[in-house]
Amino acid sequence: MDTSSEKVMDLKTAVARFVPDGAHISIGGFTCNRNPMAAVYEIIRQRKTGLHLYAHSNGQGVDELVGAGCVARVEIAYAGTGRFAPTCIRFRKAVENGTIAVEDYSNYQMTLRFLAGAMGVPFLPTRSALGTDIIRRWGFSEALRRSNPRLPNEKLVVMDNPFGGWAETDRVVLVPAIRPDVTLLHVQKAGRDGTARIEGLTFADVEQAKAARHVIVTCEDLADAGELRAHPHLNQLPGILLDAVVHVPHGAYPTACYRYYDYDPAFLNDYRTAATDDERYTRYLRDWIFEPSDHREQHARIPEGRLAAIQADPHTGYAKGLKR
Amino acid sequence: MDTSSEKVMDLKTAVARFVPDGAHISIGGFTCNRNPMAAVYEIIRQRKTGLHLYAHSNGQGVDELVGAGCVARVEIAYAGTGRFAPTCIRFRKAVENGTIAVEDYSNYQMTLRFLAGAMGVPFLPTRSALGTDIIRRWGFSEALRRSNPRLPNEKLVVMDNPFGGWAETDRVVLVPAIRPDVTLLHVQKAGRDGTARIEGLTFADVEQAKAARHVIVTCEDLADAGELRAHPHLNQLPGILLDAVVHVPHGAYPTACYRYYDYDPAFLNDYRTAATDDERYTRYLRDWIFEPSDHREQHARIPEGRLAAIQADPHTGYAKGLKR
Amino acid sequence: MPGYNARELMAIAAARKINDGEIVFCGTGISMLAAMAAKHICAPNSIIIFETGAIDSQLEEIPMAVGDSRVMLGASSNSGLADSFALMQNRTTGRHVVGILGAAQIDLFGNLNSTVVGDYDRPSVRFAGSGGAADVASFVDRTLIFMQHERRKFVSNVDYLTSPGWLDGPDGRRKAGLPGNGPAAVISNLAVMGFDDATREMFLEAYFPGVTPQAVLDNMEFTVDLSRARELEPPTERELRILREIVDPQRLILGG
Amino acid sequence: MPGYNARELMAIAAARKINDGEIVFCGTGISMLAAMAAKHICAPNSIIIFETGAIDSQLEEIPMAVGDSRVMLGASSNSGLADSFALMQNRTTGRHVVGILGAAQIDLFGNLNSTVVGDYDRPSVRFAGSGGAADVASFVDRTLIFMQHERRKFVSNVDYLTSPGWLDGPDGRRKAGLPGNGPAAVISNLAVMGFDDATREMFLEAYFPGVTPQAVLDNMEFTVDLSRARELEPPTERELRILREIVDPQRLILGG
Repeated sequence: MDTSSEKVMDLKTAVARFVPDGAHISIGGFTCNRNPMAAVYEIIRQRKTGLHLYAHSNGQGVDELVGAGCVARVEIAYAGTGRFAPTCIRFRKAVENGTIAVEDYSNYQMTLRFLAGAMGVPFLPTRSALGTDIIRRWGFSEALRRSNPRLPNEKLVVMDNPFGGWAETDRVVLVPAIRPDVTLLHVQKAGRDGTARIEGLTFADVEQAKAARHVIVTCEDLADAGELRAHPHLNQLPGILLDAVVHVPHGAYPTACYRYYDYDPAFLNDYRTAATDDERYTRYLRDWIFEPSDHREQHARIPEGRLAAIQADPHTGYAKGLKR
Repeated sequence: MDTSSEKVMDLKTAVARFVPDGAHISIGGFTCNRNPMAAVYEIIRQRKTGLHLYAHSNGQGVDELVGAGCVARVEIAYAGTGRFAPTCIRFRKAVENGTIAVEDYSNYQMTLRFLAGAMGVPFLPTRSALGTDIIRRWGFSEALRRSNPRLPNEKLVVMDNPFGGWAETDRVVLVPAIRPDVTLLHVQKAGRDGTARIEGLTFADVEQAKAARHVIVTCEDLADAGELRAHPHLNQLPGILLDAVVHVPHGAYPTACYRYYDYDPAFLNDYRTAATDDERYTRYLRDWIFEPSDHREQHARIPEGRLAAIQADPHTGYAKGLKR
Repeated sequence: MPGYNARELMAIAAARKINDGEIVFCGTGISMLAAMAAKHICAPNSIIIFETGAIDSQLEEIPMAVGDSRVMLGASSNSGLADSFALMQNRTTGRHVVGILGAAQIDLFGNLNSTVVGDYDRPSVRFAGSGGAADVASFVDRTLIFMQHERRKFVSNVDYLTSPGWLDGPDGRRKAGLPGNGPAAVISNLAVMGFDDATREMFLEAYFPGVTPQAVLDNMEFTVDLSRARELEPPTERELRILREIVDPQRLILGG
Repeated sequence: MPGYNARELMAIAAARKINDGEIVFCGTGISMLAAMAAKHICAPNSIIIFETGAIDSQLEEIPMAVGDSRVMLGASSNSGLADSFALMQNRTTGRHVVGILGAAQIDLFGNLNSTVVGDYDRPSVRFAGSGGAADVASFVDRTLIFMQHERRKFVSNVDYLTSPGWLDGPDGRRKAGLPGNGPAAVISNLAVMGFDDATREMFLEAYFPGVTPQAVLDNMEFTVDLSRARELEPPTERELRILREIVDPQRLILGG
């Protein structure tokens, strides 16, 4: 958080300042929608390593961070990008090769963990996954948990209802709070003061931002704060929560941004092809991420007509009839 | 809840159907803002008794329900209407005369209790009020709690953090979920299908509605569902949650409705005067609530010019320069 | 070979099992086809919800993922994951939800694995993981499961129990502290399987036209009761037209 | 008698104690005057929040209650109670919040009663109750308390402990499991009181012009250390102009 009224900076500065090696981070969006991809690519470009990543179903951004070798550990519910990658390919390789440590939760459990962090409580209760291996099996060893103060000692705690059978409930599972060092989001509109507005589904972006010590937001439109403050109930994040506002049009590409553009099926299909082969993936990283010095240079490499094809229709918020 | 697509009915029917004597109810709004007053007056007109009322700081509506003798028990954080009644007068009389039973919580605790009901969990944790009489003193006796299956056995439960010192927390207090039989709200816009949109602060309306078995919503505008569904992220309540939609312009009067009208200071000052004297209050109930057969007849009794004076200014959402 | 493929039949078989007025929790792929088809076939007042927070979506195009912007269209409300799962965990609303799920492995009691094949600590195959599946399977009163009917998928013991079915039998969920019920049915590319009210064990309810009960058994590691098995009614012209012309005209899920 | 009344001096004394960059939690009445005045006097980058969910409100007219639509004007975001209290309980943001509270009774350690006078089960006087006061007093790192300076209000033992101050002394909050700190100061119509860093007991920090330290003691049930007491600097012309012309020109709170 930051109570000052001027948060605008460039992406290089924001990532360099708030995403050190080994940072505990979370990214917004869901599968192929509103991932903060420009920020993800900048993290990769700055060759960050040893990141601890918290995800529910954050999809494409997760696979690219893992694929580029930035991630040491991930706590996650779902690593997929819908039909484009039922299981994220670089994530799958990394787990099968044992190059990253994984802890499995469910989507609601991860959402509640961010919410607990946002609320400032150590845990929240749910009835999700009682009787399953999500509770029985730990991906992080007890030794790792006890040696690392950034991890709770228990993955989950099952507890009898202290209010007897109140609310027809005998037992709950408590999920531990998450406090990321930084959460990175891409939103439709933000003001210089940090006031941020998301249109359409918010996924768990709001909980992820409020749980974090620092928040970096990239936005399609750098809006006038006065315009955003004329309808404060449409703003999900008050300015004080943000540390950095970065104006990055198409900052979610190749994932979608509701009412602005759709996901790019051609890119995501090409990505799948590249991801299945290590050599091709190395070329992909070089050509698409490392060679371009920034978002602008990177997007200059998008083939002619691609962005026009995914332009959102104003009524539906997506590209109607897009070839998928 | 109700999955049908036609929820519109009149207020008499809605209250008769969903608010039986002895019902556990909650009302929306906060102090002098967006209380569902038309619904409150209809409950009084139908002479409901023995109600169990859940409130955070629901203000004017609480005092009128208590004053009319509809309420047997109240679980509440704050009974006041701002400067118009730092302590609600009929509430104060009822407590001092022992005619209602009261259980005290804090505003956040009551909010979390509604949220727990909405989430379908038996409790939620917080650090609020540790070490205070809110935790030590019970308004409802253990005998009452054990004899009434609609009440949890414990007012609150203090527990050590099962995740050790995780999130710098040694101890939390668990607040029990609330499941009202019915929650009554007044909102700016609702559709026939039950889709409801609140403008401005939502207070705890959304949690209160989602916690309840039934929901009655009165609205300023009966909007076209298609218009509301064109921007679904602006709708706080999906249609399936509502059982009744009632079109009641000025349904929050004498409390405020953001962007529609302000609270009526003249009414609230007269109310204070009436409330301080039992005879005057009896006349107030007769003239303002019992004699008029419905909301329309009641509002025909509002002195000339009053509604014009509190008309909201479109920019600020309240009546600028209102004589208060 | 009749004039329809297995996917079409699976989608229609599942759609027929959706009751009018139900709240249908949708995953990706074929489950969306079933939910969309049901609205036209047998459940005009059913409502489609997604874990991403879209409630009562009016789908015009097939979403490629539950995070696809297409799920937002014409919804009664769009919020986020927290609200969507709360609606399912909440017993007032959750009781009316039917969840449609899929998995890599399923056992006799309908427990699902969508996490790993092999040892969890060093898996031979890693899948996407639970996503919202474990949540839905824990909370709601009815689930329908889509499966590819292969021996390595209908297993005696799942390698990892991601989403709870009936766990170890009739009393399993209560003992574990779970609300709601386990699966109501499994729809595969060969058959429809139910779960016995008393034992909660899977049984063969109906085999697809042209498939024998024995062929169903041959593709499972465990055996199921065949005594109640009948042949599934083939899709009607109307059902097929709805599926092909209204639900997935681009054949994005139905395939070529 | 100088050209200002006690309320004006109280509002200004409190405003002077708000640090630049702080998040100011506001109740009704005089606490709003202090928060609004501070923005013009000493804390231009302070931010006003309300428990009702308004964050960084740009107040143009004095709200009569924290639920007044006036608190919504020009805010960075307007949501609800859940978000507002979470912001205070969350240690990253809560650490920057200064809460301004009032009460019917206060004790030596700054514990507050806003619930009842007499026995809780059959009170002689019933007040509104905690509202958000117990929450704020539990969560935030600094609180400022407004009190009317009367013997029956500065009591040896509060009849009901609604909002935690320093509880029973230096270690009280930690033992109870509370984050944050107890009150930083009490501002009455006679004086400003601080709390000793070691003992957490109230002491007289400054008495209002024209008031003697003994007069302060005469209006309390308990005694406080006077050794650090000085006379409060009277309000400046500028402070008074801000309060009267910008903050409360209608004198809704300042009175006639």
